[in-house]
Amino acid sequence: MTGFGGFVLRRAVGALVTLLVLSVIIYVVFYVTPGNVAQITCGPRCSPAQVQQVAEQLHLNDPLFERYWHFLQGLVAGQDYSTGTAVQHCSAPCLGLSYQSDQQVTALILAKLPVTASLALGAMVLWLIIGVGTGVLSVWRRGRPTERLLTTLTLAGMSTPVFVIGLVLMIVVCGQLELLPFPQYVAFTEDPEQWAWNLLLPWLSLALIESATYARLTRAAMLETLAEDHVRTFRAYGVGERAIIRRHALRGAVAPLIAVNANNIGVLFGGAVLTETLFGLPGIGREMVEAVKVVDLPVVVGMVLVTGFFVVLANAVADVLYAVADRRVVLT
Amino acid sequence: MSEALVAVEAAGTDTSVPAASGARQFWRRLRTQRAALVAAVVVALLVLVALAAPLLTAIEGQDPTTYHPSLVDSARGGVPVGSFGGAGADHWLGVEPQTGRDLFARLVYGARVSLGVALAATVVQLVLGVVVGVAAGLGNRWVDLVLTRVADIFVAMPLMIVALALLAIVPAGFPRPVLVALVVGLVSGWGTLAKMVRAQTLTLKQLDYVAAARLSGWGTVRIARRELLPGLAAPVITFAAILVPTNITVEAALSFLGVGVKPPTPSWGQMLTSADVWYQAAPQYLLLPAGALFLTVLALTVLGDGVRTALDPRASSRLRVGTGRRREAS
Amino acid sequence: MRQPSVIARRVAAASVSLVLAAGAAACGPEDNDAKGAGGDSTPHKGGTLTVLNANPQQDFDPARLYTSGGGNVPSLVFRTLTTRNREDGAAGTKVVPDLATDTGRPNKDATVWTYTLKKGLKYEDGTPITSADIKYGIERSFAPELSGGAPYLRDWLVGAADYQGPYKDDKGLDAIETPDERTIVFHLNKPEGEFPYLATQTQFTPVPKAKDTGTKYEEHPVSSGPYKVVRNENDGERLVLERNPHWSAATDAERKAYPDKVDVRSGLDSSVINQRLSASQGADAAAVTTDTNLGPAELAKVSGDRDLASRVGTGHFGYTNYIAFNPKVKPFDDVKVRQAISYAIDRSSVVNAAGGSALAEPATTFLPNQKSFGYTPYDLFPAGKAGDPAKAKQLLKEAGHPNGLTVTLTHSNARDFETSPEIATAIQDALKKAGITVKLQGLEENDYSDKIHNVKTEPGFFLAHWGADWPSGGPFLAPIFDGRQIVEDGANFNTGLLNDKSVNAEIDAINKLTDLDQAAKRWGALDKKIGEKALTVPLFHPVYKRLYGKDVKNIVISDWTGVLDVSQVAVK
Amino acid sequence: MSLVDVRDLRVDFGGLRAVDGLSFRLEQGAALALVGESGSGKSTVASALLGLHRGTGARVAGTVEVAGTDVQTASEEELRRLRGGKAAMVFQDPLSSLDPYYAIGDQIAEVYRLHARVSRRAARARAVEVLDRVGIPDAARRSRARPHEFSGGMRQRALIAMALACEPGLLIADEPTTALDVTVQAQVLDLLHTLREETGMGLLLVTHDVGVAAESIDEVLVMQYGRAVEHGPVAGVLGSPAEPYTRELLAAVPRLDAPAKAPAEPEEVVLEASGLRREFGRGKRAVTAVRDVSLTLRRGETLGIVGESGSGKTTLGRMLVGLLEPTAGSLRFEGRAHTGVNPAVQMVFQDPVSSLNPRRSVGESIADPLRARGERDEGRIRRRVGELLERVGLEAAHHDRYPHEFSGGQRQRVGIARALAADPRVIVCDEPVSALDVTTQAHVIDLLGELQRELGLALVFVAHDLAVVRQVSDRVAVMRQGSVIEEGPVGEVYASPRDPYTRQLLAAVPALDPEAAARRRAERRELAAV
Repeated sequence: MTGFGGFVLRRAVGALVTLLVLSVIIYVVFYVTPGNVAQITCGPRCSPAQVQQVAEQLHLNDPLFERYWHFLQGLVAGQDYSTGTAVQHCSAPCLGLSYQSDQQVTALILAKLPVTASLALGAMVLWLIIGVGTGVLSVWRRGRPTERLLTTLTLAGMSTPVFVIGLVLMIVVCGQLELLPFPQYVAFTEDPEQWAWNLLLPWLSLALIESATYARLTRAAMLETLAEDHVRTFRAYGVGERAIIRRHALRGAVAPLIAVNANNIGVLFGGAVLTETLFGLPGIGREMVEAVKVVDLPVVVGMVLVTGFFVVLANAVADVLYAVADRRVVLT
Repeated sequence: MSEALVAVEAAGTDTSVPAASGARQFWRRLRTQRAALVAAVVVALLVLVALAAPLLTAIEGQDPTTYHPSLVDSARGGVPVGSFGGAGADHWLGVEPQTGRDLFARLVYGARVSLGVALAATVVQLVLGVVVGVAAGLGNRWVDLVLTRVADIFVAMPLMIVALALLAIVPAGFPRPVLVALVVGLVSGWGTLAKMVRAQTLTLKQLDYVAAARLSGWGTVRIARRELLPGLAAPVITFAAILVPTNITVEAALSFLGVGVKPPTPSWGQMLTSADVWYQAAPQYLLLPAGALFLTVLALTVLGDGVRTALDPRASSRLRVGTGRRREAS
Repeated sequence: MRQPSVIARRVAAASVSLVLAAGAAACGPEDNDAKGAGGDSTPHKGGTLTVLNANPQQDFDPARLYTSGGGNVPSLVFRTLTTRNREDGAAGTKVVPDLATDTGRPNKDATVWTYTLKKGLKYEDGTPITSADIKYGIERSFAPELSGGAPYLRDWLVGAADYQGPYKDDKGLDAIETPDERTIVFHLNKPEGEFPYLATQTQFTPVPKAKDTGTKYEEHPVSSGPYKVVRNENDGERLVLERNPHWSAATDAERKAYPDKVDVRSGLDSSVINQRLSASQGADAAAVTTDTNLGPAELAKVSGDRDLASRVGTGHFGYTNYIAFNPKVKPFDDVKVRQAISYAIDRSSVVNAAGGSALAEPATTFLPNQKSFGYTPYDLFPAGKAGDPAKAKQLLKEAGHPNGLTVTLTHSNARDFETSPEIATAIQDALKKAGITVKLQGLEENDYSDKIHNVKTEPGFFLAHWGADWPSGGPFLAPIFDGRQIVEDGANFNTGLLNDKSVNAEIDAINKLTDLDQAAKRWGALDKKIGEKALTVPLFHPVYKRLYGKDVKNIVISDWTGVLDVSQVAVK
Repeated sequence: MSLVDVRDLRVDFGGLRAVDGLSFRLEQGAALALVGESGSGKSTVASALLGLHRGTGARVAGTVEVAGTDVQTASEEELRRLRGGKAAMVFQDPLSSLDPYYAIGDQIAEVYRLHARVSRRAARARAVEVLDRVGIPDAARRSRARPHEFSGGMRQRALIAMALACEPGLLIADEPTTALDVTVQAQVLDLLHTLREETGMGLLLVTHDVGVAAESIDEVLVMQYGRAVEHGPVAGVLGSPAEPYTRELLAAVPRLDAPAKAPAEPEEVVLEASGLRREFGRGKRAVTAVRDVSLTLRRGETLGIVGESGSGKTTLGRMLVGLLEPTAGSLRFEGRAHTGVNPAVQMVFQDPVSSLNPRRSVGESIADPLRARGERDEGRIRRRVGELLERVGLEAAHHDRYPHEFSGGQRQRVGIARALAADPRVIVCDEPVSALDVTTQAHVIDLLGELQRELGLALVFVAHDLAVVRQVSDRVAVMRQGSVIEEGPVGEVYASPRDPYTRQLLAAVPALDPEAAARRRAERRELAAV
């Protein structure tokens, strides 16, 4: 198998194995997690008999492997379930129903994904602008106080937890300066302008935290390129410092930036738990934490699979982009 | 900070042509970097403060757990009485809102936990990452495939979720800081490190001195230990310097989600979590741990950069596709 | 029912464990004349009320909701046979008719209750509400698919213990009769004078069988109240309610329904909710919250700001935080040890840890300090403000522990300032003075809840709390101290494992009373009698402080819910 | 006015003086070679001509005038005009000297537009033109390729094209052929020669290889320790050197016309390879590096293996010592089949830098085979390592030193001592001297010869340098694309090569005699025409 098709196939098989093993791990981990799932689902004042009924309803009394097998079946063939008054079909790939809300996990994920995607992609744009800009500036001003100031500022962003940055930003920008309304999620499809304004602060909070990474990476990669022979060539042909930095040094930073960025985005698609919590964004991360707290296994497994899928996908995309950015790299 | 950055940055440390080395050289090169030296002193001081926490609080005459109800204004939500959060001769940095516990004592004891957890987690990550990475790099095709896949799974695992679950499974009697360190170490960071170490191992394995060691008749384990590990030091140390501050912030995030180190044990992350709402009413409560965290991350990052420069002074290209012949060095 | 969301961190008692779905917590005007801020205090119809909440309305099915008095947002959509009196303060603890013409007519021994529906009651689609719909609504709450409500119906109705709901058993419950379209009769298996209180819960909401979609019903429950659901997104995270044209104020004396529209946004961080309410910008000027209180930090800030302070309400809800002992575990089998701990408690530092004197009142009684519960003040083991370590030491000596004692205090790792580490640490600190070394055992929330509610794993010394299902001593004392309610194989709340014949008999006797004032007095006396056994150490009753937007008028906070009543507020 | 006028040039790096009072001139259209070994300062001079030391911390004193520009006092703007416009530089490593991310044509156009105010299109057209000029086939299409898509020789041509773009009066070529195979080297040198004939530009060639110098220039300046040792017309300096250092340098250069080694007495076979084959990769992407090679090696003899890069000679060498498992075929050592490593078959590596672990003392490295054999007595180990160090011409006291404290030649000696520590009967030397200066090269070759005679070793000498192989070997095998295309006693193969490829290789070797060089050039043209 050679070429791009082979690459995609190999990655797909690898991803499948990774995700399957991941789901088994989650099943086992949550099997031994304390918390009487049926009692939690039923309510604390439920009688033992009621709890038993709920447990049966949710197949909690089945052996672990049987439950996992059931999960796999749903994934491949879909499953039917009862709402009490009617039978509904959850079509493949069916990740099951939430213990807590009886909703299809796939529907739940599809509802949360746009929020998380909005957050991740917007934040990415901002952190690339802030991070790469800072990095370039610090290379241009290397060895001078500006560079040190920039480095310190981005590190300050990196070392402050997002819940602190976000809250302080909100208090200052929305509460005191009244520059923006307090963020509340508006879907892009509903009102793109409001979508952007309301996500600005969450984006900024994430971007301030991540931009240090990109500033450092940009700076390191550019300095490395600047020390390379081909830069010497262009200097020896009279190319000025500005053009060297803009055309040659920055170009050398593109491939590593892609690699790191894709990875970050992959992780963010799994939900920026803290940011989503703080800003009340109904995204994947928050849903997942809520589900863990109430031992809502189908939701947790579904979300972890989606998260893992995005990490794997992002890494594969990163590899492709890396190869596009740097034609010397061969995809394996 | 992102793990991937760590990987890319550390991978930038080119080991294909080993730098002239020796501990003396390393120190000499480190000494020439003033910023790194200052950072090293700061890190040393932080560690010292953490170790000497009981002594320092004894000098102050306070401890991190005693409540002082009289020092807070109960009617106003427990805001500290007096200016600057009740700072003075008795309580150097003031007291904590609601409880009136001494902030200086909590800060220095918090350093113990935060630094301790972060360092211990880093050790776990380094051991796992290096062992798995080297084994994958040296093993046959199947060993490599399985170990790489395992590392992939851990990279794809959402840290917070698994941490939440794992922290709930382990019995309450287990010492919490140790548990947090283990979970953070086990679930995050090492997968990326392992992949990087594997790549480095594959590169190092091609080096002539490793081939020479094989020709001497040594076995794989000995070669890994004597010839590969020293060569991995530079990228691994660089990785570690970035992992430590990452782990500190992860500890803070876990505290925020309510699964971090438990009160009354103070940690910076836990202080930050309780303090962020106090930003307006008692700013010093937030600023102290935030400042401490910032100082630590800054110092560790600068030190990490310094160590990396000292280990690998040639900022050579990681992407160089050399011809294999030496260049005239006149 | 579901657990409180992780979002509701940092703030005392964002949701009380027994009234989660409705969201209990409190707010009431500082001065007693219920007035909104601003010049014209007369409420007018119109406008949009915004509700900013931490917990999404994940359960919006009347069968699944566990509320005290019908809940807040749910009570805008669901009417019940009876409901709470929508008045401020103590007057709000009364039960009043809603769909029914009165609060119920009991037979002589209070085992049969008969209700008659008002005339002209309609659903949002204009179809009439019948007594059969109420019966069906109650029956479906027995379906395992729709579990979550309070246990009383199952315990009280004749032959209901094993009933599995209408989806599996279409014969229905014989204990409920509907002789005609407006009459409904309940047959109880024992006298229950407090049945009118139970009839305020959402399970008594009419559900038209034809419109029942089982577990999907909560996506669009059919309204019987002044508002209907026009939008329900993300599992109750965003709800938009608009006027129900078929609701008639003439049949509903309780709900004022001033705003034209109610926009409920939830899933918000509690500190953000308070920041928004204090900034009161744009739509937030007409905003309230029904599940978030001011935390200590916010209180510290608000108390320095005259404008903000005028927009803070104070509310009470029947709720007690306490230390529970398991007398089966040594050394707590010795009443002297339990008394010694009672004496040693430093309630002022516990109160501080819970948020200070404005957010918590020291408790020496198990019953909440409200008249409707039959509150009878007593302090059997006076610890003063800061504890009485001398008396405690003396008792320990008598108990055979002259050199002090080492015990383990179990608490949860929640961040709720109730059973959380902060409170445990305050107790640890206080008991040290009495020579008692306390080791803390913090458990994750699920683990904690599993352990303390299981008679086999229950620890000897732990933090607990209890809230009222309705403002009476019955549901407050019986689950905790009635020996017949000890559950061996499931969730047990009688943590002191008390099975005292005289206590059990007194509970039965009071339950027979249909004169609720009379009953309250006897509950109060029973509370003191149980208190002598020193099975609990009452710590504090929470107080709820809540901000509301600057355009919000007609603030009503009853002592039943302690919550700013959204059915009463106006924004014009 | 001279094209280049350097007077009393001194360059200091920190405390180190790289160039010490050097003066020379280069007239318009003339060609001068700066010849010297590592550390002679020749590349520093080249950089100084373009003012590349500015802002690097190096201190430059003296006068440097290039094409009428005083490099020392020129403004930034004047310097930019000089660089590339009036004087252009061709660097050593053609791959790393081009930006890997841009198309070659774009890179040339970028440089061209700096010096000529023309449109992007015009600059691109000019790039194609110069690429065509340096002999890149299908230049318009290839100009869109990135550097890694070019072969080494093409890349060097592209760099030369870049230099030509602005029609400079002076071309500075810093080791332009060091990284290239011998046949490619010849082509590049021929190209430079032709270009000079046609454009009349001046050439300053910086090289360590006297042969390369002889091929291409009019004048030679021999440098050592930053000073000029000897300066004069090429025929004079190379033909009748006046200075001892020059003579030493010339004497060390292996020559094709030197007397070949007397063939060794045939003794018993120690190593026998039959049908060795090695593939890399699997499936469709498999590449065969070595195909069906059979060899025999006798006690006391040296087998030379010669070939260009990619010929499979290194892979073959690694299979012989057991570092690589053959895909097919077998090895017999002293009559017994064997696989895997065998202490009796050792290797000396090409790169003396990478073949020693920089973090371990040389004594430790040398002791490895002793310890691996189970020797535990520290005293005995130390004694034996001391003996070995002395045997290879170092001191026993060097035991605790680290590799970086040694020069290249010394490090290669350490590598030999380590191989000897295993008491080998066969040593495979993989390009053991190609990274060394010529004088050092000669010493190491001498050492290997001595050891062979003394210990009766069988040597396999893998190298790309035909002259060196001829000097050391008894028999020689010529490899191309994984196969041995010709094998036989050295005398026969070199004197009357049967394979045309062998002939081509031999013709490409630079000659020291300028006249011979001219003759060879003509020969190469003929061979190419065939």
